[in-house]
Amino acid sequence: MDLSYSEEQLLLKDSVSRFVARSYEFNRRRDNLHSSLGYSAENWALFAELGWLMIPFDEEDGGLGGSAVDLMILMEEFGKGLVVEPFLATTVLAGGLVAALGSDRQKGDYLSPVIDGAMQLAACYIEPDSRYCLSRVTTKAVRDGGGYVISGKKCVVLNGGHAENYLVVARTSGDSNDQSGISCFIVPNGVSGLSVDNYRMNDGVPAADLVFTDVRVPESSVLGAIGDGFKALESVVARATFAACAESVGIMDELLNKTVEYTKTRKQFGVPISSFQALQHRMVDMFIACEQSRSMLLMAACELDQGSESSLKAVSATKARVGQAARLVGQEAVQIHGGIGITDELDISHYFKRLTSIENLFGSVDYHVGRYMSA
Amino acid sequence: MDLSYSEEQLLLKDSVSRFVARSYEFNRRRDNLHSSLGYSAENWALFAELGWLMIPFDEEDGGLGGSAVDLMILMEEFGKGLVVEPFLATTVLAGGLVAALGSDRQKGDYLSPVIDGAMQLAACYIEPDSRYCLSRVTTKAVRDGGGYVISGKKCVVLNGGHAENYLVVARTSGDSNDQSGISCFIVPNGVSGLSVDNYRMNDGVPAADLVFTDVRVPESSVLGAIGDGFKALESVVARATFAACAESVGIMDELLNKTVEYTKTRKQFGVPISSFQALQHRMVDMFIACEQSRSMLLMAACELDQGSESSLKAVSATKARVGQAARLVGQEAVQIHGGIGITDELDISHYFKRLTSIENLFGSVDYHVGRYMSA
Amino acid sequence: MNAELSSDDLDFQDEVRRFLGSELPDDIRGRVESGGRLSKEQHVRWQKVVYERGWAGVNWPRQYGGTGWTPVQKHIFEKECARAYAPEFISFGLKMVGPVIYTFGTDEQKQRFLPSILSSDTWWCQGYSEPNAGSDLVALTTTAVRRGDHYVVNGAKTWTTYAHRADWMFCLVRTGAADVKSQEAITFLLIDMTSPGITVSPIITLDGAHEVNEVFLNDVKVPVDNRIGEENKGWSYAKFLLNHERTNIAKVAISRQRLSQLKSLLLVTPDGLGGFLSDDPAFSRKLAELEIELKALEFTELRTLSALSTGESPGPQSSILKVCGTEVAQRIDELFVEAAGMAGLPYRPDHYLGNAEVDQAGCVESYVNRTPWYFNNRKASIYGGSNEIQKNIIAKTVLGI
Amino acid sequence: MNAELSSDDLDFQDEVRRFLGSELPDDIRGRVESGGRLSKEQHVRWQKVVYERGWAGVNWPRQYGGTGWTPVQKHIFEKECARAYAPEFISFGLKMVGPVIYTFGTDEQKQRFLPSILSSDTWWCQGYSEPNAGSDLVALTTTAVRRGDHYVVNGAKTWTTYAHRADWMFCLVRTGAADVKSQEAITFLLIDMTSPGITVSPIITLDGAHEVNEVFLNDVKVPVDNRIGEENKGWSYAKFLLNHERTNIAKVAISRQRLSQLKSLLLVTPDGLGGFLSDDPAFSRKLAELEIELKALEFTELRTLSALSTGESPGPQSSILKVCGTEVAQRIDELFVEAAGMAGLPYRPDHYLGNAEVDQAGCVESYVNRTPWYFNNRKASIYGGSNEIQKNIIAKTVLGI
Repeated sequence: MDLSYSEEQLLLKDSVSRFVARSYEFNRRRDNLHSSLGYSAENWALFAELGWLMIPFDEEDGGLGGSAVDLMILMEEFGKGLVVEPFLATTVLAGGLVAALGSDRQKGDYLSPVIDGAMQLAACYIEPDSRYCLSRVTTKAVRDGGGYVISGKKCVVLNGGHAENYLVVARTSGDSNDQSGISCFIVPNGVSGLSVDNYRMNDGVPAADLVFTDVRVPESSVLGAIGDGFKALESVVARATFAACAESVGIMDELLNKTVEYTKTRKQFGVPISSFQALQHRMVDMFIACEQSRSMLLMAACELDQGSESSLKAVSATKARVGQAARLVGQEAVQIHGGIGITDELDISHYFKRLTSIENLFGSVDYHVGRYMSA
Repeated sequence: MDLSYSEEQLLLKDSVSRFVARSYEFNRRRDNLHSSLGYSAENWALFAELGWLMIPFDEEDGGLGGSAVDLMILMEEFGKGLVVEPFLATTVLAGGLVAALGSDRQKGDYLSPVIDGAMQLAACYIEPDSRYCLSRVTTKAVRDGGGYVISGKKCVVLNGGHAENYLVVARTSGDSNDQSGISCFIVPNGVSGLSVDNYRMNDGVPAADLVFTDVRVPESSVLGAIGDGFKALESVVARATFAACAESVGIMDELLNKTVEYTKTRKQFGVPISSFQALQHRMVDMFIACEQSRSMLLMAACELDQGSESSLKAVSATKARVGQAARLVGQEAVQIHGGIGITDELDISHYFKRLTSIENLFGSVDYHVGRYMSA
Repeated sequence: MNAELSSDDLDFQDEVRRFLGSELPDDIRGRVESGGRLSKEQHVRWQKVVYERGWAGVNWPRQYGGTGWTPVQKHIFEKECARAYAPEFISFGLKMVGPVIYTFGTDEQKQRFLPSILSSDTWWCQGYSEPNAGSDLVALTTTAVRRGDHYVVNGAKTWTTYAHRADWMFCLVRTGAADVKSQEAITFLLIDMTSPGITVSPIITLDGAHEVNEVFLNDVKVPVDNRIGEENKGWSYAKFLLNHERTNIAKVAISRQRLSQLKSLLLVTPDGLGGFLSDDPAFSRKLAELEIELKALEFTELRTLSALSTGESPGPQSSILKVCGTEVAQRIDELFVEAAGMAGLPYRPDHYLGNAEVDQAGCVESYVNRTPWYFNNRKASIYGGSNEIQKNIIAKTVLGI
Repeated sequence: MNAELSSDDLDFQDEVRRFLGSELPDDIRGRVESGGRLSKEQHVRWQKVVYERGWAGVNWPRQYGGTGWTPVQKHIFEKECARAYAPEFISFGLKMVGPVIYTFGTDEQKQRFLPSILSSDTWWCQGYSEPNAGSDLVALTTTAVRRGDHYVVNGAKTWTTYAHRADWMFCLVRTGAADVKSQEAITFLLIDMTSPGITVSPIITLDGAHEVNEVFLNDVKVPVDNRIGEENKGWSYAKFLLNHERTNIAKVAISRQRLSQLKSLLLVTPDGLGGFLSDDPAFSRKLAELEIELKALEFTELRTLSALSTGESPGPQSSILKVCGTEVAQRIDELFVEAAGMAGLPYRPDHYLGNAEVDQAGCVESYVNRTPWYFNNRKASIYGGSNEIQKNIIAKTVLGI
């Protein structure tokens, strides 16, 4: 048993942390986020150059064969900086699907450029009535001649606006909630019959709703075996969920630190508000929430890296606990800051909004407690 | 709309309050509780003399036709004094069943002496596997010649040791959970085939478990129509539940007051602990819990007195909210008192234990939220 | 003791319902129902409708054009307005400066200011908070120096809601020696927002809305006639105002309406399993517990109301209305966001801030404004005396600590 | 990073399991499982069994008869003991005064006291708290005045656990000027409980148990040889003791065992509808959330353990172990009481305090001791530095406030 980081992991942590310190000054982040792309292409190129985009992938696919712990380190530091580059969308989710299901040729076409930083992808698996259920797929892909015809709606597609290709989850057989009969297709952006409604999420990050109307794709766009995509989807989304938890933990640490510092300088009634015991105890509760979340994260990382049967259950337990912590830490950080905490001008509200997004992203506390119970 | 007490109600409140101040000095209460009877026969006679035992009953039954508000006032003041006389058991529960189901003759035999303070009763309706479900009755009463033969187990019978007669709920037809087929019998203490295991509850109040082995009772012992007792039972238990909530509210007020006073005199680090803001805010939370509970109580009282359809739902909502408050107020009172709060010597722990009993008595928070949802 | 309405009150309730049924414009009702933000024009239009009916001065005495309603009638009116998705009145004129003016103002001030507050022709804002005095109101440093028949005001106010929409500001200023940090040197002034030297600078909140502002006052001349009451006595008028309005601070009526709206919404919110969220036992239980808490709060409010109706003092329970009211409201916000699920992620400013219809390809449309609302309403436990300050006050005044 | 046990550790785990499987007496196991209280004889008997195996000094260095185990081995041992329903060791000798003696004591003191602590032939109690110094330990007023080769001790101690069972007491006394309320005038003495002038007066706790006492010291003569270290330096030894034991303060192993016991119990607890409480979705959800919290706590403990294993400092997360450990344990107590339902109402002192079997005509018997346990364990957040004090400390030392 050893819960410490390796030398390499400490170097990675340090490297990401230095990037954030150097390139994520708050106004610069804001400008990048408000650009039409929604992030900095320069940063993305740097990620590729530093090898961060290789981390989650196997060495035989051109990756670094990084562990869940490595992913956690990266995402936690990204969280601290509120990094907006679409690492979760392109690399973990969509890239994860290609890595899990793709043929060598498909990996060459779609994974290598992702690793090089040359291609953006987006995974389309959420539907208007699917809530958090991954097997609830009503978008249909019907065999037609040498290819498939896809029809249906996908919503809250992260990075959905600028992705060059979509990983589209569609039903090729079975009833709406069946786990079998779910297939995955690669669909290029701009294909005929596809309409894309771009918007920003509440945290400012771009996403899109997509409508597929008789979109024709060739046989070669099928990723993996027809009807057999569910397990891969589930496993990729679990890893993305874990990554999002790590991002949350980074955010919470930052909120706690900023709140503690603020109370030391902010004066009311002639004294720093850090001297009020009620606030002290509440900040201790925030600290506890942060540390218990981090412990869950380490637990899930160990389970994932061990490839254990119960890793899905571990991820659900983690998402549930982190979600509870996020609610507490986010709200308390805002409340203790007072008025300034709810302004757009200060970073606090942006951390709070991102935490809130992640609370619902990949499933709420209730949903994951339920999954934990049934797993 | 008028949520104030009438003149008469203010007089009643004052009268009970003066009784508690006069006769419920802590050590005197302890002696009475530790006596073999478990309460003071003298106090009970006084209750009768002051007419308090008449309050819940109709004027035609020899009562005062008191309202739910009157009952609330009485129980709340009883709560403040931790009164141990079996008012809830004999008067509200068992007396309530006789009043609801009894013939004139039965009322003459069993209700009049209760009102006079001359007879103690106990209601037997809880079974080992019934948890809080009133229709879960497996104790059987089988017709045999001119009477019935009763067999089964009843547990946590309040006042079960000293009652002269038991009101026994038994099944005369139907399956274990049917609401129909439930009947009520009057069974004298000491009858052949009845064994009584006396004990104290955690709050010190006497109760008993009863085993009925082929206990023969005559036809005349049937209370109300055979198979038709459920509605009366449900309604009587609802009123007792409401009464217990009122007792809890009285207890909580007392705990809050005692805790606030304690913090003003107890010094740590050279200052009264009331000066610690974290404790101040927690005592405010206790105050909020007390006031919100009182509001629920008034709401339920109004619904009961209005005879509204939704009064069972109102009582469940009240029991749920009061139960949450009781947990908070009881634990915080103990915690803020520190070591002294968990000694047998100080009254705080006795209030806490009684509150805890009431939390489970007549159904937990979970149970009543469930009933509220389904009602 | 009873919680029923008298037949007179029931008649009044019918009258209010009929009025709301026929007079509340659809676009305004729709905005409130959707959780989007209203334009100033919509606020004004609605208040004018109510004003025409003679009901704008809900809490005002008849002699100043108010309704003269009993506490129960006010309660009914507010309950019915919420039920009908009528917007709340902006409080700065009607609930705040209005009562100060008719209680402490001169006859000239009453005639000059009160009618246009009722008719909504004049909008007011509140100049209390300052950048370095948040919860600690008394620490204000904006100064007013007397120069003949004027004061010259210098300083800055912040968190000034609707300063950018307001015609006038009621304002606390320091008139005593600059270094005296006491309540004794504060004066209550009414300031024309078009006065030279006033700059309003927007503060955008986390939901993207422009609601609050900084207001800079640079050598602003304010006629002495615009002073309420005596110089240096302003704190007592401000305190009157803080203590004046005990009804409806818990916002029970609005919370009830929002909770019932949420319950309806759950019936059409897919649970991802082919059913609806209303079938989810865990969610239903949270909702039930919240509904019970709201019921408790309603009766805590009614207890206060009942006392006021019979001329009694409102009792210690009234001290918890603000804290509990905001906690319940914010809990409802949370459940909206939880219920929304993925539908709570998109931000649609055209719909939330503007008036645009949104056709979300995805998800249940009715959730579109709920997350920004949740964000915005975090203010409820911060503004107007934070919940921490409320608890300090309860500890002191009620528990006697 | 990995959370798996090494093969050596797995072997050790097997060894501990075999030992517990064969050596833990049934009556003792049964007492622990039922939640009843153990007699002194049972405690002593069990510790002697472990002592014979050489394992009583779990945390002690080998040179003093300890195990010399690694942090992971200690963790495994504690986990397996809890799993097997072995009783916890009484900590006053083994975990408290023992380490103080082998760290600061003279050779003579080590030889005199350590062996009988390990063998459980001598029982110790802790004389720290005083009637007027609860959380504020430094405010103690018990005095020791030097008279030749003796101190004469006067004062009173309270909350002294097992004083009535103890042979010796380690005690903080004031040796400086009576009016000096500082840490500089405190001395650490070992006092023979049979000394003339000592009176032990029981304090009965709310569950009816006799666990704590008041100890009055009236001109008690204590040889100077029984002083640990230097005069007036006692506070530093006491602080060492408070900071010494970082493992197992969260009591994760016991909480885990109790939670698993509760889960088993639910399978046979009637729900009143003909089924069992294990089918109840609301209860199951609370249980699941608690199980997750416990898992988090376990890893917070393991993080500390992992750091200690590699000789690093334990990290800020170790500061929360006590608070979170007691919160989880008390939450489990609550769920036991809730699960018990009506079966949680009867009090059976013969069974809880004594050894009697109870045949409850009603209800599930396994719940009989759970409510007294719940009551008793409210102490967990009060004793040994209340959770409020813990939070003050975390705020100061970790958050730097």
